[in-house]
Amino acid sequence: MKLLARIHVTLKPAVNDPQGLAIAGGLHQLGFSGVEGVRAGRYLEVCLEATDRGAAERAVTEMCQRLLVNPVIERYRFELAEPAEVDR
Amino acid sequence: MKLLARIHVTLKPAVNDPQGLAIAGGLHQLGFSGVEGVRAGRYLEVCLEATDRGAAERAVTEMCQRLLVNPVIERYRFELAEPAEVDR
Amino acid sequence: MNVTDGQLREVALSRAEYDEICRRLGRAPNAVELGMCGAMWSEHCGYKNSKVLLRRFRAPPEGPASSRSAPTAGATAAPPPAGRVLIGAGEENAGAVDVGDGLAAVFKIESHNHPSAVEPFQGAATGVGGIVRDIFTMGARPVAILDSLRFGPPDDPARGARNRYLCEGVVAGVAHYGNCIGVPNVGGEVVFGRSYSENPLVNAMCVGIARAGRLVSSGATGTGNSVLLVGADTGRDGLHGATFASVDDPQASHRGVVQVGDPFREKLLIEACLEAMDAPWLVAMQDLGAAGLTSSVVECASKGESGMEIDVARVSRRETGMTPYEVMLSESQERMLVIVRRGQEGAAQAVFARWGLHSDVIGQVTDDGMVRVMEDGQTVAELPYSLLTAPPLYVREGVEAPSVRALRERDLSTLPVPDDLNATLLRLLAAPNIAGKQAIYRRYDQTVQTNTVQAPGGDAAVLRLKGTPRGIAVATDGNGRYCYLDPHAGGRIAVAEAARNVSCTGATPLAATNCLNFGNPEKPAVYFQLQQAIEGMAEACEALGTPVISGNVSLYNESGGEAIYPTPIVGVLGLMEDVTRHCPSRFQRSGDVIALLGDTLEELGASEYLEQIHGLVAGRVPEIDLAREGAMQRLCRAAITGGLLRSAHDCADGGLAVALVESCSGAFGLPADDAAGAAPVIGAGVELPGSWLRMRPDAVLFGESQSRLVVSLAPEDWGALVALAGEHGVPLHRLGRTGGERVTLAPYIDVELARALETHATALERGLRVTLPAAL
Amino acid sequence: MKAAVVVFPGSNCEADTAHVIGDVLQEPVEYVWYATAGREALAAYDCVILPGGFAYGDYLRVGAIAAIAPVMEGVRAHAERGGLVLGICNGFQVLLESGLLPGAILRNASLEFRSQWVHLRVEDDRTPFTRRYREGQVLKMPIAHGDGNYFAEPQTLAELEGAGQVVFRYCDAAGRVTPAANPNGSAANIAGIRNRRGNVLGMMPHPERCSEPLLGGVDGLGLWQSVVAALVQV
Ligand SMILES: Nc1ncnc2c1ncn2[C@@H]1O[C@H](COP(=O)(O)OP(=O)(O)O)[C@@H](O)[C@H]1O
Ligand SMILES: [Mg+2]
Repeated sequence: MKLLARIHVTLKPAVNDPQGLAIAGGLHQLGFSGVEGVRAGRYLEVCLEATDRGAAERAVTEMCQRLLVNPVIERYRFELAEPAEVDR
Repeated sequence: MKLLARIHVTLKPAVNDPQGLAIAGGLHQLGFSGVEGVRAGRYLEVCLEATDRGAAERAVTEMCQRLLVNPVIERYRFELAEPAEVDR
Repeated sequence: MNVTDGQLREVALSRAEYDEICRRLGRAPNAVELGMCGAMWSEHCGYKNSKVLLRRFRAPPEGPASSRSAPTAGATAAPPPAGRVLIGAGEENAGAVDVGDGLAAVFKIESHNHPSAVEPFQGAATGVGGIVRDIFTMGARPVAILDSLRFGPPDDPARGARNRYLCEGVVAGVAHYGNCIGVPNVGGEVVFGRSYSENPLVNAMCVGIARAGRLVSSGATGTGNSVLLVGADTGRDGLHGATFASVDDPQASHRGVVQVGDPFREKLLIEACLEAMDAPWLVAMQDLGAAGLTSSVVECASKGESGMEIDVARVSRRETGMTPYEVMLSESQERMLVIVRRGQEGAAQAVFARWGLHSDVIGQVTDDGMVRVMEDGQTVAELPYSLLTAPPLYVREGVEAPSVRALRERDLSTLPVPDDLNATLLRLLAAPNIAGKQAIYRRYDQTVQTNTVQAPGGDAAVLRLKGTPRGIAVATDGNGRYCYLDPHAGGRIAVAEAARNVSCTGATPLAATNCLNFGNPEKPAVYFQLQQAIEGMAEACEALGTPVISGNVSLYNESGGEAIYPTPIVGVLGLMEDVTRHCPSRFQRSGDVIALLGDTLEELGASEYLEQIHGLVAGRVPEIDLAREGAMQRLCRAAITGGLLRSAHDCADGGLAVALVESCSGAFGLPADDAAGAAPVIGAGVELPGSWLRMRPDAVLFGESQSRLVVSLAPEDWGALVALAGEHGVPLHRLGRTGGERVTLAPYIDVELARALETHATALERGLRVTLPAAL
Repeated sequence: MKAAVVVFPGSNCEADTAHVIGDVLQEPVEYVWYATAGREALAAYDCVILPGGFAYGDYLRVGAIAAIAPVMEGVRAHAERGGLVLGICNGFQVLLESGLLPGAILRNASLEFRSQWVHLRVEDDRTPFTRRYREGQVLKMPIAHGDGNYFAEPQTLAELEGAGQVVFRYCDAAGRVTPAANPNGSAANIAGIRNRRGNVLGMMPHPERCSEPLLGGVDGLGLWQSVVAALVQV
């Protein structure tokens, strides 16, 4: 079956996030004073063919651990969707 | 009320995504032959104070349009969560 | 005293050191104080194993001078440029030399090895950030970065993938930080060797230019003056960075949060601090580096012979719930300590605010010699700075490892000479250590600031000094294999080669900086290496007139009980009076005479050729005679100043044959991979002198005899060069002519130039091609 | 000619640009701080230059946060008045993000920062920035960027080409526009474009880095001389 993994990679909470700080500054400059903080992360969509959801889940976990995520500073979560559910 | 906007910014389908291609290539090299394609995007978490969800939604939409997203190449979607639901 | 062994291990102090602290203090330190002592007494901050040895850089050994260290004062000895040194080693954050017209060049090299092993991108990026802060903290505008890198081999069957990953991450990190802050990266080295597989070396050097009379000190003076902490908020990043840089095993060493660099904020700090220089309120500045606030406060108090009281509650935090201990030892990046005249805090904070920088008044200068840390009015630590700056110093006994001696004495005469020397040359040109490094330095902005006269790819970078006719030249060098086989000769050669590269541009070397990358000094064999390398470096610095004005020590580069090759990296800065007369490294015109300054001996030992082609790290390191080296460099400079040379390039890894091919690779200082393909390439036709044909062909072609330069000149200048060489007592060999589409070294080598250059220019890129994991 | 060089937090080529204008061309030049607000902020200048660098760290998208800085109102007004606006490298990115020029910039196709010399073909020698060059002339200039990959929708590209708004294209030494000569993957090898009116130019290469013989080339000088000449004529 074909699946779409939506992977969110974010910096661990204690890690400095200069990008987020600069973006928050930009939003303040535009007058969005309600903004209390921004954290910047990465978002990946991986389209994959797998025998079943379990296999896909294992594969995506392994991809994250081996390539997509830097465990020293980042953490991740993902969801699996079937292409029918996908909005593009 | 305090809300967390989770914003996903992705390249429009027509825009080349060399980073996604490179990641897909890397996954293939690692033996993930089921991977059919990767698109790389940005994920932002904006923590904001707003009078209600409606106001927050309007504010986040405006942030995306005025700063966070470049409509020439990108599109976006977001969800609003209350901090209580947030996993961090 | 019921401190446990576990607690002591946490702060990397021995029981005896703890007892010493208690004795000097007259009481047991509390937990915060213990952490501060541990950080300040670590090798990284306290130099407890190296300080005694480093004294050698400032003065020759006492007693009768040993014969090997006596620089020969011949008729041609250059006047000692000692008067050029404005700030010497150990005096401030970096050293400084006078470069004329009221300007000073400030420079230093520093390591970020352990952090780069854990997180290569951020480790390297923050390494660049750290050394750049050391320069602008003195009031100098950073004008150049150089990076000297060591990795395991990219093609290692077992570890190749990780080695490539580390290399990719480090290079990307160096690029990210330097490019963003707009300081050109103009040089450095990249060397691959098995001993660096688990311990990559990331040394970064920064050069800044300041007004000579306006250098900023780090000395906190004036009781009651305010202490301002400027820049990033403080988080739990890099806790214990200093202490754990001082133990083996990089993986275990960085348990704290990895530091993520923010080059944008650093750029703002550069501009704000340079603006602050001219303000009447500025007393002193000090960057925060290893051991964070602790080390900066101690540094300022001790340099000012004053004292300091700070309140950690006033330090802005990025995280909640931080203890005083964590605030004092955090290594959050992009922070500066600024001492401001009392009553003028507002004016100071306004300057920083204008640059978008947050600042807090966190304390004041005192006069009681104490560093006092408060939290909301409560004293949480109180220590005399003199305790923190004076760790016990260890002098150990160094003993050479017998296995190394055996390798050095190995008989190489029975090695077969390769049948196909053309093929051998091409293999060498493709070897990662010899191949061009374009794939790496094209990722660094080399031309920002519009001072770059000779970009990476030449022997030394040349930068003009705007507003003057002058230029500076800078290079870094260090050969770990030489130092492994013979640390004394290796140390001498590191200095000689860096100075030689500078001399090739026509600049006169003025001073040196160095980073000592070694293993665990508690091992006699490592201590021996450290001792010998320092002795060799000091001798060469004396002989070549390049005093050491700054440096850094990185010990405990070991994993699994294996030390890296001892790798001192030397950076040399030189000055030329007329930058328009700088000499390029590459041939400029067809029909010029090609000549060699210096002499070729039958020296195969320790060469890149031996390792690449015969798989051997063995033999004697090439002989280096410092008097001859000095004479050769003086000749080179005199010939360039006299307008005799059109190019000059030193013979290093791969020997004469490789130097000749490199000399062909394109005119001017443009990178050879110039996508515009505009740099003309010029072939070379060389006939080896008859007397060299009695030696082994591979030694003549690929041996690494020292003190040699390949030069080119107009045929009509030959006579003048002969005369000048005679005056300097330097051997000169006429080898042939530039031009054509081949490189020949008759009777042994004849290859197509395009093929040789293509191999040299593209091999590394091919070798480094990687999957790019976020982590491995 | 009186020039303004805008300084954003994180700009890093402002001094290089001011050096060429002030020291090499000996024309008056001043820095203008990014926080300077108002439509008239730049009214006193003939030419406004957005220099290279990493404004705001380029942290969200290159040029994005700078594009909303207060000074941009003045830049926009200056362009509307017909004043000259030149964006170099990061400055080009800011012009794209602010909508003063069409299209967008993506990461280099190689995913790497590239610092090297390139060849450019002059496609339009009638702009105030290029009249000292000849159409078809091949220039050699340094680039130094990680995000220089010009993108526009096919429709926009067609309009640009149709209206002759492409000013510089990457080419080889002989002036041929080839994929191999494209250092970053830009659509149609585009290295610089102008607005319809011709008074706003954005380009990735750095003319300020090649305006003195000591730095390896002087092909950038023509651009500055063009600006001076254009303003003298006015
Ligand atoms: N190998 C060395 N040779 C000469 N001077 C050195 C060496 N190592 C360190 N120094 C000098 O000792 C002083 C303190 O060095 P360091 O602790 O690395 O500085 P920082 O506090 O800036 O990190 C500096 O002046 C530095 O130049
Ligand atoms: Mg320092």
